[in-house]
Amino acid sequence: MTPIFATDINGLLLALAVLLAGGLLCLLAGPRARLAHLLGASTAALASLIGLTAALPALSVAGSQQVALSWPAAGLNLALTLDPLAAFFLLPIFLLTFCGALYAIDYLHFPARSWRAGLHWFFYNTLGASMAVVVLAANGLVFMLAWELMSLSSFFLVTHDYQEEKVRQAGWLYLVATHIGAAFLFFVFFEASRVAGSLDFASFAALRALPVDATLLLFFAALIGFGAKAGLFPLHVWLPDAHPAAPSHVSAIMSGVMIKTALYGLLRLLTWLPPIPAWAGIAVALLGITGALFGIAMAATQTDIKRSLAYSTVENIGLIFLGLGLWLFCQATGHEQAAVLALVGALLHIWNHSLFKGLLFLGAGSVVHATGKRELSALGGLLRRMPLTGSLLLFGAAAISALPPLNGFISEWLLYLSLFNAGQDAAGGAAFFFMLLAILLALTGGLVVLVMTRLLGVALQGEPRSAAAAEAHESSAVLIAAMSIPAALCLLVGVMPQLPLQGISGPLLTLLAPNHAPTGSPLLPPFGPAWSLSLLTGLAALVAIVAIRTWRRRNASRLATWGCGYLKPSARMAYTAGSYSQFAQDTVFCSCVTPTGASTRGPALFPPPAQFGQERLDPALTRWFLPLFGKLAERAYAFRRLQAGQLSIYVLYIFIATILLLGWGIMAP
Amino acid sequence: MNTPPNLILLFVILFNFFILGTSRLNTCIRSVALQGALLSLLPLFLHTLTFHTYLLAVGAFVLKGLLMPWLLFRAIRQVKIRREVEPRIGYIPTLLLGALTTAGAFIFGDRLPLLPEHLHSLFIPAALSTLAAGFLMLITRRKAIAQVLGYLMFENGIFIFGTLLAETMPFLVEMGVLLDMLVAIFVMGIVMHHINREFSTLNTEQLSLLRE
Amino acid sequence: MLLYAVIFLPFAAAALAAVLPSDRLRPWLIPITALLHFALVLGITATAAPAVNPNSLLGLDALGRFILFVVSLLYAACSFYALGYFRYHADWENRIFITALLAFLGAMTIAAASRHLGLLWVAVEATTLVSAPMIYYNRNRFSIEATWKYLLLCSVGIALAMLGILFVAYAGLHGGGEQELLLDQMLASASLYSKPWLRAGFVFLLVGFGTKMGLAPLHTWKPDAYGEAPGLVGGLLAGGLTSVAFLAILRAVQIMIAAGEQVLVRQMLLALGVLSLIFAAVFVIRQRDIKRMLAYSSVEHMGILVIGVAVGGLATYGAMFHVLNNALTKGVLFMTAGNIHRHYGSKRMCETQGALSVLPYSASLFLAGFLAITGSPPFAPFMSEFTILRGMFAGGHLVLGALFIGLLVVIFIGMGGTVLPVTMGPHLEETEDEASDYRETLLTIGSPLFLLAAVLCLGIYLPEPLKIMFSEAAKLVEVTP
Amino acid sequence: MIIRLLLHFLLLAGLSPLLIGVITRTKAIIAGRQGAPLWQPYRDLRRLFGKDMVLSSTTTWVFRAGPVVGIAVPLIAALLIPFGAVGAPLSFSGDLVLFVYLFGLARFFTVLAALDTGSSFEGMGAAREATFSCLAEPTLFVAFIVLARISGSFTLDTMFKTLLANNLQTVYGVSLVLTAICLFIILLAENSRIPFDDPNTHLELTMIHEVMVLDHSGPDFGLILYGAAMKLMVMGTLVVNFIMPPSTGDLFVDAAFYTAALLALAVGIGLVESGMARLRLLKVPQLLIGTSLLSFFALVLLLR
Repeated sequence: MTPIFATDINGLLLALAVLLAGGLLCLLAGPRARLAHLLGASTAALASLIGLTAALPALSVAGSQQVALSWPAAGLNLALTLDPLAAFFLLPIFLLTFCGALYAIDYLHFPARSWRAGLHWFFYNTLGASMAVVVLAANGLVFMLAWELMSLSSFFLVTHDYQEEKVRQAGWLYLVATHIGAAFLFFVFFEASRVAGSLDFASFAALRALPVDATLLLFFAALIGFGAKAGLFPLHVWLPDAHPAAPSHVSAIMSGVMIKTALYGLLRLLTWLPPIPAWAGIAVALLGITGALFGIAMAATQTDIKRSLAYSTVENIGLIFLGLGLWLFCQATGHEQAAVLALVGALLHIWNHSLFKGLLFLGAGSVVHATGKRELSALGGLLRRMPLTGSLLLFGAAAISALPPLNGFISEWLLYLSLFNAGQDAAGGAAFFFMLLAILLALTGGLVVLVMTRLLGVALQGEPRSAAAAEAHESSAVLIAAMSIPAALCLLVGVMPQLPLQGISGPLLTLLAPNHAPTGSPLLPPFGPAWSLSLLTGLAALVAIVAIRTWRRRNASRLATWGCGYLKPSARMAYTAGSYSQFAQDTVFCSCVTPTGASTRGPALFPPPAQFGQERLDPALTRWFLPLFGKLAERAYAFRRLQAGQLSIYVLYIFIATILLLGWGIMAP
Repeated sequence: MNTPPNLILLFVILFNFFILGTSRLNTCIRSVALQGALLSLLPLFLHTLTFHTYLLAVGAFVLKGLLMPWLLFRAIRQVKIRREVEPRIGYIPTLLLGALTTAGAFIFGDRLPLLPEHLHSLFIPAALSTLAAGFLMLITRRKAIAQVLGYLMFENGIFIFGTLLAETMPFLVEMGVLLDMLVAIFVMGIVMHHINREFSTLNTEQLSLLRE
Repeated sequence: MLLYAVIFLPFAAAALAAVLPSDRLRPWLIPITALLHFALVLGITATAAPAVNPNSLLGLDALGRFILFVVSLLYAACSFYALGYFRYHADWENRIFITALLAFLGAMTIAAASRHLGLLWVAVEATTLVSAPMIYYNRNRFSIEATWKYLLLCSVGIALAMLGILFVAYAGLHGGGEQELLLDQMLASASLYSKPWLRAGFVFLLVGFGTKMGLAPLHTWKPDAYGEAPGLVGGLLAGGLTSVAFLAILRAVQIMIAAGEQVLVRQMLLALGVLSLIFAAVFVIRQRDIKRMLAYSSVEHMGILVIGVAVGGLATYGAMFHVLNNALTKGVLFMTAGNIHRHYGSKRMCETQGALSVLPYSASLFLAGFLAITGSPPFAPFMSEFTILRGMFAGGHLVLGALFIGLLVVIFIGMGGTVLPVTMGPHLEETEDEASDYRETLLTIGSPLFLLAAVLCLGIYLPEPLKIMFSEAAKLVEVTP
Repeated sequence: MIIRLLLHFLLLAGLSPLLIGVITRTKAIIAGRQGAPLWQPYRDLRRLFGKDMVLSSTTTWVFRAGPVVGIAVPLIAALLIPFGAVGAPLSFSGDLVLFVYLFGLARFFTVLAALDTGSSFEGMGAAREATFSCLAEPTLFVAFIVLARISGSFTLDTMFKTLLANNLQTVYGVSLVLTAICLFIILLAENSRIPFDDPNTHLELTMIHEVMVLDHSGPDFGLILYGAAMKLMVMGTLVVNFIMPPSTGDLFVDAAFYTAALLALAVGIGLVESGMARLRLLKVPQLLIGTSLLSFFALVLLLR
């Protein structure tokens, strides 16, 4: 925290050390839950503060700092590198780790004597440290080591309440998905090392000599591997289950930053690979926009507030991949300006999403904490009962809906701008492609507003729909504080976009350097004074109007909502989440994302009490992956006959093996 | 071609077929014992008559020709079972397979270069075909005892080959082998006893509780 | 001199156990012997390797020292568990079991120290025979069936190995003239051997010792034997005996390499190794029996070992490292699985769910062991498998590497699908008749805990002496194309 | 600069209620009635601002913020577009996105304000509003893209200056006409005019916008009406700009031209409204999708 560590990787080492030491201490604290709780929270918070102060300066410092500890066990060095790109990802990691730790102080409650607290904080600190190491890793071993640790620790955090069946299933799904992804990553790094001759990232510059097919092999293997972690459609299937299952501060971290480490990996790989063919860029962009539309459509039909937010994460990841794909395509086709705009947009959206999604998950967590319910149909009227939390949630929703003057708008604005730019100087089909993307992006934007108003309107407004919601209490000051940090940053980025854009210029150059000569800041888009001026006028107008109204404020009489003559409108008459999205389902969405319902109303003289149930399963999971894996397992099962328990058959195996090998041995030259 | 060893080996091969073909358990045991006894003569014809050779021959004779059958008969007496080998596949197919493997043994034997003194001898084919016959017994017979017999023929085959090298190989090895076989048969006998106690049969097809 | 003591000690203890009247005192022989043995082994490995006398039947080269160290370490760690085990089975007659257990150690020691193929063969066969009664310890129809299969299959295999030795000897007779089966002499003159005989001999040796080691498709006895044996025995078989069998195969490989037959050796080992991985992957999916699952995992790791040797270079070193990791981790898994089995009186997944809530220590150790054996950091198997993979890709085996990674993931998923419900699943209220009288004691937890700690430390920090041991062992079987 | 700013504000604030008046008057005349005087809307506003207000006990600050944002947004948005030849006071490259998302902001708050009452009527209206604008927004974007493509710039100011006038003869003519039509339809949809909605009726379950403001009263309601009028004017300006003559140089002459054109547009809207009946609710999405296809067609014509 002192300037000694500023601008220096030692600060990060210190932060890592504090994190790991804190984790071990929590474990040593054993069943003394209170002690472990405080230890864990304090160490995590302290470490992330140190990390922030150490990473912030590195954002703008060109070049990289190395540190390498020799590691005989591996035969490789435990080498870390800090460069602007790494710093770019370190900032949100440490920020959210800090907020999460702060938040958990009041959010988590442990029985006085249990190991749970120690374990939770051990894995929490490990997660923080491993995320940082993933970003800092300087060779394949360190990267994969940290990557696996990250997956495992997050798995154990997700399964914090492992007694619940759903939580276990969610955790298992997550573990499987992340391991399949990791397999592809292992392949990528080993294949790269085979070409480059060593696992050191420094030597991966040799990859630039790769022929195009080998490049594509690496690129798409990495896309699958990292996409599975990032939640890229259709590999997102673990995400909507894992986030509701996890404790909210964990969901905030996983959704806010952990999945972003996958994006880091992809970007880092792109700095080594030779330019990617244009069509690959198109593929990525299309995947991205498809994922965005799919995610937001699914989010509109969910009734679990955290599940809905998880799908909105899928949407945002889709937008980021759209930006990346656009960047690759424009780079390959020579639209310099558009390429830069797309990349900047994607990078900024990475930051933005970690801010407002962290805020939203923390806010949702407070709602769950106050009411004990995640179902929208059991919430309502919370804005009156917990005004601060509610307002922060509303703030985050506005930010994620890309409404000016908040941060979400800036990044989407950049994406639009790059699309328009490309569409402007492209011709014919290509231009048409960009326009199409712009239109789909607009559609997504509209749907986001729909989803967010739905979430807030049903969860926070109107009358409480359950007793639990009715006696909800405002969350404690700690929770509010933890939430207001990202909120403040959302506003800052939105009102003064120059700041983050300058911050991004460092990593931007790192990413662009391989492919064209480093031009200076003109790469950055033109945010004239006009921007801030228009906002200022807007704000002035608002102030003026409010002033007028306060001046003309009469004693407003408070009565019940006018309900068409009903004297006591009850919450059961209120518009539900299902009906809110019903209209969109019927008119806008394709049938594959609409929930599947089952009603037991039969025509009868004396109709029995009828029920109606809906389930909102992920089509990618239920239609593609589960059948696929089921079939594979069936195939594997067919081989069980080989082990039928008959001794003589086993002897026969030995006999056959001997004969075959003998034949081979004799025939072999 | 018609040196004593070759004649013995010829008999041995014929015994293989006989064992594969017969249905009586006792006959099987006796013929396996006889086979072993025949084999125990081989060293005497093959090598210079040293103490080592004698010891090997006598040891083999006692173990293969006397001890083993005694053990097996005792096992049969303990477990009162039908004196019949119940083959998994019929006798004719078994014999055909036996013929096939014997042919294969001859062909394979030709591909291996022999020392001049061993040329035109039946050692390699005989050893391999006995081995294969043992395998066939193990694969096709149901009764545990029959499988033990298969294992014995197996060992006989190895012994045939071993005698070629009786001088090369140190004393220790054959003795080790023989003693070891002895122990193996002992243990197998004990296990068979327990099997019979648990399953009240020696039909190993019953022993398929452990399966996927 | 120390060597003879090391060999003599277990047999003496076995004899003592055989005559000792008291069932109470007898178990104490195990940890005492094991610790003495381990101390002696440490004494041997600590001192610089004396030049092995080429004419002596016994002697320890780098490979032997390494395997001996692994076996002795595992045995020492498990011995305390054995104490707890017999305390639990206080009323059972344990004379035969303990005698066999001690003789088992002796046989493995001889096998590791033998410089003579015949002696090696005898020792390995002896391990088969003495381990039979240990597998049959539970005395029910399942265990007898398992014992029968184990005994017969391994005897067949070992007999084939004998034939292989004879073939190799004949090859020597054909090429190098009169000579004994002493390893050093054979290595010296292997280049003169007649190739067809040598190859045929190698095939028989591979099949024979491969059966013992449990390479697919010769592994068929493994799930039954490991599944029915007590957890302790399972650990010793999967960790110790397989390593010894691996050593036996490596001896054959040494000879083949000396004869300049690397290519064939490498191909055959690769074939068997990949086949083992595939079998393990296929059979581990939806495996409902935790011990059988561990058995297939053992098949998998045998496959990894031979693949590592076959690939050569860095991978061989990784394979040596992996021998140790596999042995230790298997010890953890089998012992904790034994605890779970004993508590629930079942090893079916459906009946043993939610162990974390009743056996917190065993279950979490089991879980950690699962993560370790499937190559998750920061445990040592991750390191060794990573090293093997590095060697693989450095050797340009692109497809093989991809296949390897893919199969490892399948196996992870397969095992996880069983292990996670068993540990984290919903805890079923066990009925009265279920054997829930078992409580975790320091003895039954300490051994696996120690082993896991060792695995963890090795993953983070590898002591220099061990590293040297691995690399020297690897040098002996280095397949240089 | 400052003059331009003031001019914009004045035109917007002063003119927007008049448009409503003109529309209603036109409809009345077509219907054969004499109708309310043109300045009736001004009176209504004054009356509303003078009133007390009734707040639902369910509501929170969001309920009151809705109208404020609802009127602030058109004010800001108006600064980004030229009023005829009167240039936009604020403009920067890419402000078209800001323009669209500003209305998103307004929608966000009006919808939340509606939901804040917890009444199912408002809820229903909010759902429809949100859904329809999802369909309307892309059309707006396509229209803007077409104009940007033609004018080669991303600032609304240059995009909307004197377009149809000089391009009608060129190859762009067809696309421009199509775009103008699309914008007109969007204008009707966004301002909930017939055939999408009927601003005169209340409490009909088929309504979109009006039903959302049921619980607003007094000054709040006045703000809403005023904001709606401004929104109408802003959107109308987009359409009007297609037919505006090039600048005469004199700011006020241009303003006069613009005013005239705007009033003409209002009359046009009135004619359309009295000419056709409101669509069934389920037909509305089809019409909107049809519009976006139309605009898309314009784009295709442009790019071919």
